[in-house]
Amino acid sequence: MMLDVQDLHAYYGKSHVLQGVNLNIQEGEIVALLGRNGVGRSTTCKAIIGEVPPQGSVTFRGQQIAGKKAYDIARLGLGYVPENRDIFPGLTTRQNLILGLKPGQKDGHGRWSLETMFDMFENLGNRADTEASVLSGGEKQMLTICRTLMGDPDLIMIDEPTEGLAPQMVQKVAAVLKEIAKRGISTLLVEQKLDIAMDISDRVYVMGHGRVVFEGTPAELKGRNDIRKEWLEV
Amino acid sequence: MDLFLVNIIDGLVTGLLLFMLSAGLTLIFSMMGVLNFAHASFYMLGAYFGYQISQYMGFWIGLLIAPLLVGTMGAVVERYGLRRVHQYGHVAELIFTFGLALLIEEAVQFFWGKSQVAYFVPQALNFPLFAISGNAVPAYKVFMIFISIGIFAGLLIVLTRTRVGMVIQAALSYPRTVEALGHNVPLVFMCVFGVGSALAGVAGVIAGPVLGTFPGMAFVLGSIVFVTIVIGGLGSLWGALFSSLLIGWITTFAAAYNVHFADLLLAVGINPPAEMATSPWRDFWSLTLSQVGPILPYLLMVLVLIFRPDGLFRKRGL
Amino acid sequence: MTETMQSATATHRFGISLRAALPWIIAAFVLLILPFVFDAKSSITVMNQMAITIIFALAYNMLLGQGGMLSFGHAVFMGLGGVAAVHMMRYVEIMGLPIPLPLLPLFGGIAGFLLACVIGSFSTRHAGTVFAMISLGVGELIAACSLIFVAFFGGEAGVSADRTYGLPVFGVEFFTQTEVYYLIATWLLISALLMYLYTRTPVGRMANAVRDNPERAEFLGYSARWVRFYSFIFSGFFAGIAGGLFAINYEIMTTESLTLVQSGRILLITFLGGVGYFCGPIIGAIVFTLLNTVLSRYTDLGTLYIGLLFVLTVMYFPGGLAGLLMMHEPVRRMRRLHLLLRPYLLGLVPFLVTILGCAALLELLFHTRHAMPGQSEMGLFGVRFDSHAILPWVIVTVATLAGILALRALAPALKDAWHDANTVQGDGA
Amino acid sequence: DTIKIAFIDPLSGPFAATGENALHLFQYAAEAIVNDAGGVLDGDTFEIVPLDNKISATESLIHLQTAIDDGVRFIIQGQSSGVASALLDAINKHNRRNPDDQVLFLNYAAVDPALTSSLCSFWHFSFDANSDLKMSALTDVIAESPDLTSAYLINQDYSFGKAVSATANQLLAEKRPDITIAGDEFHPIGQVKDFTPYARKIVSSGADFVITGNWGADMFGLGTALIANGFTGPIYTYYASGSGITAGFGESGKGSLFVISEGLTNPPPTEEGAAYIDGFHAAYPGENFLLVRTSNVIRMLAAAIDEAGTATDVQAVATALEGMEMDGPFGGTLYMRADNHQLIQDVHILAHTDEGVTNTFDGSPFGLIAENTVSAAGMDTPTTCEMDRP
Amino acid sequence: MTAALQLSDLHKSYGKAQIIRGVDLAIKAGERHAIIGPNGAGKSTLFNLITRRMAPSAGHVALHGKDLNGLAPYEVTRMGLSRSFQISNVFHRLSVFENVRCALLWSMGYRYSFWNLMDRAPALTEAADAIIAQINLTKRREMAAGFLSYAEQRALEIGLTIAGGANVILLDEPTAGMSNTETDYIVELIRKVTEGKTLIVVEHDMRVVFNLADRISVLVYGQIVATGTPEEVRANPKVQEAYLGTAMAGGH
Ligand SMILES: Nc1ncnc2c1ncn2[C@@H]1O[C@H](COP(=O)(O)OP(=O)(O)OP(=O)(O)O)[C@@H](O)[C@H]1O
Ligand SMILES: Nc1ncnc2c1ncn2[C@@H]1O[C@H](COP(=O)(O)OP(=O)(O)OP(=O)(O)O)[C@@H](O)[C@H]1O
Ligand SMILES: CC(C)C[C@H](N)C(=O)O
Ligand SMILES: [Mg+2]
Ligand SMILES: [Mg+2]
Repeated sequence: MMLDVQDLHAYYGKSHVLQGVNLNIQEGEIVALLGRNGVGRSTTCKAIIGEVPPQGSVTFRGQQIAGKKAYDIARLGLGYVPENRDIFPGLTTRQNLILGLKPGQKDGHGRWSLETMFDMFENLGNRADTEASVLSGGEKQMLTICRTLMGDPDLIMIDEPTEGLAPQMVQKVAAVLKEIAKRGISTLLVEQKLDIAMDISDRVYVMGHGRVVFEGTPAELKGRNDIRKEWLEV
Repeated sequence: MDLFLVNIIDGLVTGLLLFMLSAGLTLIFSMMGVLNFAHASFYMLGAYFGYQISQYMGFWIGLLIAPLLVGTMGAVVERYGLRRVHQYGHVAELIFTFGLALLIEEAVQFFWGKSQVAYFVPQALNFPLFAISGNAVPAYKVFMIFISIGIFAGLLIVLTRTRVGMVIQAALSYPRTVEALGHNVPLVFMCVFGVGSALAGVAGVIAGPVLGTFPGMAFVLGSIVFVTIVIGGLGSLWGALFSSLLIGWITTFAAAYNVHFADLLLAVGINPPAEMATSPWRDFWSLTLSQVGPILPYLLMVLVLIFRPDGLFRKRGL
Repeated sequence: MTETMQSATATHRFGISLRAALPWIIAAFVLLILPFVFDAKSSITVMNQMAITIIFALAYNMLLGQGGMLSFGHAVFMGLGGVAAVHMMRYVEIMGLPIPLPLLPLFGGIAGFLLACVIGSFSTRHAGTVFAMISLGVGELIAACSLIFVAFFGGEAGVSADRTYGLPVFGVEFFTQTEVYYLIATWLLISALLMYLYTRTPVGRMANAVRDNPERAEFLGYSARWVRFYSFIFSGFFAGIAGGLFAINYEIMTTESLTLVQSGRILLITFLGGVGYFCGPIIGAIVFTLLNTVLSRYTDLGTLYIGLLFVLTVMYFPGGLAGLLMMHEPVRRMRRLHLLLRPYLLGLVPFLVTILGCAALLELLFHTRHAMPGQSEMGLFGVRFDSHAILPWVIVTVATLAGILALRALAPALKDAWHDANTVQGDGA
Repeated sequence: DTIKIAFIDPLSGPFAATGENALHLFQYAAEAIVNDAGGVLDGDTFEIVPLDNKISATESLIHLQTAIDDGVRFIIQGQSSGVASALLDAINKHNRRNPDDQVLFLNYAAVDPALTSSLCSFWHFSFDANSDLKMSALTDVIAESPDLTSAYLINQDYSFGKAVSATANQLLAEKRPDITIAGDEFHPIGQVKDFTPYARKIVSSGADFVITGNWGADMFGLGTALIANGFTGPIYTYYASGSGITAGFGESGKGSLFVISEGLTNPPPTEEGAAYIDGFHAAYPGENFLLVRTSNVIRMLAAAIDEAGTATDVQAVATALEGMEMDGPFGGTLYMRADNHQLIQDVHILAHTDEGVTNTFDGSPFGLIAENTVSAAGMDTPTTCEMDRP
Repeated sequence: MTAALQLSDLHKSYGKAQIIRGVDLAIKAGERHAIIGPNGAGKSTLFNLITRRMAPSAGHVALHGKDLNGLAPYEVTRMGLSRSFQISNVFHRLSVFENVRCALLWSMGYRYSFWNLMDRAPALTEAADAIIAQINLTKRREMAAGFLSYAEQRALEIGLTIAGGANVILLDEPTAGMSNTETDYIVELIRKVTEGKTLIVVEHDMRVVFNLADRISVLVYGQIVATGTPEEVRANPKVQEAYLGTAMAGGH
């Protein structure tokens, strides 16, 4: 078991956003987290990585990580791609990628290197020394994903990776995600585009009202019209 | 001509002294975004610590230990004060350092009194190294030049050869995301603040004996260091060096030559008012260059900001 | 955030309601009777000072709080306004112009306004650090020029004039402090009301928007620069008014009223009160002036306490004193303030003991270090004793420790009470 | 009863050191001269109320108002002539508008001559020799040193500094027309961080002596820079002593540093004076006994109050002070001129040295010893003061 | 009749990098035009050039026949052009209501007025509330915009853009980050509020594009490679290759 989340709660001030989330991810698995806008999917990721103070139990490879500092969690091998892209302004594309490396980690020693990134997304290669804040929306999206991969995580949580990507690129990202899984990396995918999520994930969770309301394989979800009606559509 | 050369050297020393202060502030202000008004206070602490230690163990040990002490204090201030305040934004940080500057000044007065303390140039360096047509150049000045160059080189290496600069800059906009990438941002901030303060401490130990060690010494330099790093362009070490030297030379030469504005006015064909004593313009006629010397840096800064808001050296051009 | 709250309640009524006018009526009434309540001469002196500071702080907050412009040179406008008013006073006296004294602050305001127009024309092009540093540079420049141009600024001695130049207004000649008080109070009320109304106008609102996101404002049709410029010149105007009142009150303007120290002070005062609230600067000015008067009278460590106050405020109440009060607003609206009353009262005593105890420790320390030999007697809180004896130290230390322990013991209860007061029954999301 | 005397001077900020020293001197004077001797009138004691004006005129006026509201009738101030003239203006107005609680201004150090000429006031008394008187004494001495031929004047850019320069020019021209003025310069007050360029300029101008009215950090900075850069001639100053300056110069100032001031303390000419100094050092160990005039202020005020028989009717006290004459324990006779309220006393040119010094400064072995004395300096100079008397 | 928006030979380069390489495009008044193209093709840059967020290296943009060169963004906005941003660009510390009200001010004629009190302008409040209702944020009316969830901020972004009632509206990926049903709703909303107005939209979601647009331009590598009706564009092999990818071409 890579990640096991039990009865996770989180608050923003007084509003109780996560009200007992349970989910788990096995080694090499792609798990999608679905739900309507604003149900707390991003918050779930933030609570796991420690950006939002979590209450409840979060274990990563059997080790309790709830309450740990974000950088310690990251060093354990958990990667997180935030939804807002959070490109570091003032730094170039290359520097942004280098910051993905953990302290002490050298480029090229992990599963990924600058080279592989630039090969995979040639847009980034073309703009390697441009200040990253001027990149196009899609390029920024690629950059955030790559930046997290540079840290060589064993589990990666990606918040809406295909947002703002052109159809071609969406397919590319889907392929990359599969490739990631092949290399034994687990993925928690927060996705809005149902078709892609269903296509590439092994299992899906559906969230509603701060809880997980459905758990199963994509095929099972396809068969559950009630769930889709109630929790995925307006 | 000889006097010119001597003034060049004097200006260089003044500029480099300013650089030592602004190097630390460049580190803190431009990288962490903290408008640290207490920076000059750390400089003052450096001087006083240096003085106190030199009473027992001599100047050189003081030069070694005082900056360490000041650096530690800086780190502690960051850890238990600034870090808390950081989340409330720049104005809050500024107020915090303002308050801190007040506290440090009070503390200094509490321990060392309100008068100037007898902190002097070490005997080993207290001799004129050479003279240019009767104008002595003290060995201590040459020593100051070397220390400043050393600091500059050291900082340049740290900033270009390590990821520290990048981490800080990234953390300014998205601290959480940087942490999620595995960087211990609070620790880095603490260290940077500590190092910046320590640099101010070095400047204090070195400048204390020449510029005087008294409780008002921080206030005197308080705003000019900001001017320096702003002119140079925030975040640019080269910029800080350049503008320090520029200001050093401007102020030195302004004071060194007697230029009367009256001559200028006459030269452009303006006649002096008949009733000089009661004329509202009389101040222009008695104005000299050395009078306006100290405000030239401010004028320069305003002009630079109007025409090149990023400073003379482009942003982030280490 | 209160801005949103205020607008929320305000938007449902149109027209002047009694409720909206009530605070102003109360304020006017309070200003009217204050000199009768505190009728000592010295309190009137302090109140005059306070009122002037309030206007200045409110003007400053038009920039900082409303427009997000951090200025290190705002004293320049107040100073210049004051100098202009003094010169005007002299001209009026010499030339016998028919301008009654109560109108004089207007000239200060106009001077501040004109200077702001000039400086604002280039400084408001940018916000953030660039603006802050231009304000620092311009402030220092003008302050330095004020020393050089003696003909206008009067050099070290400053310029002075006589406010009792004649032209009695309804028989009042402004001989006494009380007469001046009512003049200042009137201007305070007018200026505060105008500045408050300004926050409710379209430009005032856009100032907030530009503070948050100048670029987006531009794409809504507003030039960020012009919006800033408006805030800047109005702020300059009211700072000038404050300067004019200052000139009337003290009948002198010196160059140090233009310096960085004064600019820094108003920044501290405004922040202490709370930049996010209209009433913040008012609270800040009142508290700071009082504190300054009291401390400078009773202790040598005034600056230390003030420094500590700022450091602690910024660390624990970044919203300033107004922010602290406003924290209770939701509770008040739910009519649950009574839940907090008991724990507050309980906590008050140990709190005061702790604060005073710490202060006493500092005073003792200071006294033992700085007292002359043989003069070990010191007075503290009205008690006289020997600072070199062990007993006072023991008493003070024990009291302080007791205070701290009591506070710690009470803290959980206080937290619970706060939580209780803030939770709405039967609330889901 | 206590008679409250407000002391309005800087007690914090860059000029705190001198302010605090002066405060202690006044506090000691009040104790030693008045309170320990049974007080004035029938046992009323003096209390010095310290009010920190941060050397700001405005701050001073604020304190003035509060002090008056608290029933203070005597104001002491001295640091900076700028502040003094502002205070004087305010006090004039106050006394005119409030005949019931008028106050007196006892000025112990602000020496801009305007204060006793064009600005002179019935309510103001100057206990220090004004800068003209001092300059006249100094130029008398210079007139007798034929080897001094070229002068450099450097002063702070404000009323007092300008007064020093103007009078020096005028008097040197009168008394020694052969002396050339190699430079006559003003620098911004309290702003120059490093005086090296000025020193270079002075050295290369070929001047063989310097006259400066600089004080505080400006004095120290200028002096050290001059000596470090090889200036060897005499430096005539108004304020190069105490507050760390004496210790700062130490050996290097010997033979080149001179101060124009009042009062002999090395040794004091009377037993009483010696005892007074010892008493001060016992009460305030480690502090400098400077500013002899502080004792004159208290002594003459006490005498005037006794003579007037009141401490509340300051008009009577002022009248008593006018023309008062007494012998001071530090030499010479003190005489308060009635026509301009300027105290006439002996003025000395004192040399910075460590030989034969008993009253040392800053914990160093150095102090000031009189080299020349001009007695009753300026006794019969004409005055332009036109005083409004109530 | 002059085109609502006319781009002629527009170029933009940063140093050596040429981003826009000669774009000519005319958009008729009342037309709904979509711009599609791969990531980094220069779509947002094109928007930035049109709205004068940055100046073109060469070429002209004309709005209703008036050349925009040399104008500032706010001047362009005042001419009745309004845009949204790809990455939400709202007033973070102001409430949702304040955000929308600010967007209404200029167009409702308030300008730099400091003699009007906003509390006393019922029309303003009502108009703002109507917009908020349209973008489904009534429940969040008093919340600071910075605290909204990602999709809510996107909705607010659209609200700000349409509030002013501009007659030329540029939307940069309006539905990014929204769920399918949200998207459908927003597309309907856009259709409704842009009735009779000129709309230019950049979008990667082909459902939106084909649903909304009268005409489509395909921007690849800074140049327009095809312009036409949805059917024409979909059938264009160049477009299929460069953008849609084989999978999409057959779909829908
Ligand atoms: N900082 C915050 N303060 C207060 N409330 C917040 C904050 N951040 C998010 N919320 C609220 O928490 C809820 C969940 O937010 P979250 O970002 O987790 O949603 P999401 O499921 O990721 O939605 P989306 O698809 O819009 O990204 C939202 O209703 C949002 O308004
Ligand atoms: N200042 C700049 N310097 C260099 N390159 C830049 C600059 N600004 C933008 N670019 C580059 O221009 C290209 C076009 O960017 P633009 O944002 O217009 O793309 P886009 O078509 O909107 O793509 P997306 O669909 O991903 O948002 C990108 O490759 C970007 O990196
Ligand atoms: C105390 C002195 C330094 C004051 C100075 N003599 C002045 O008149 O300004
Ligand atoms: Mg989300
Ligand atoms: Mg784009």
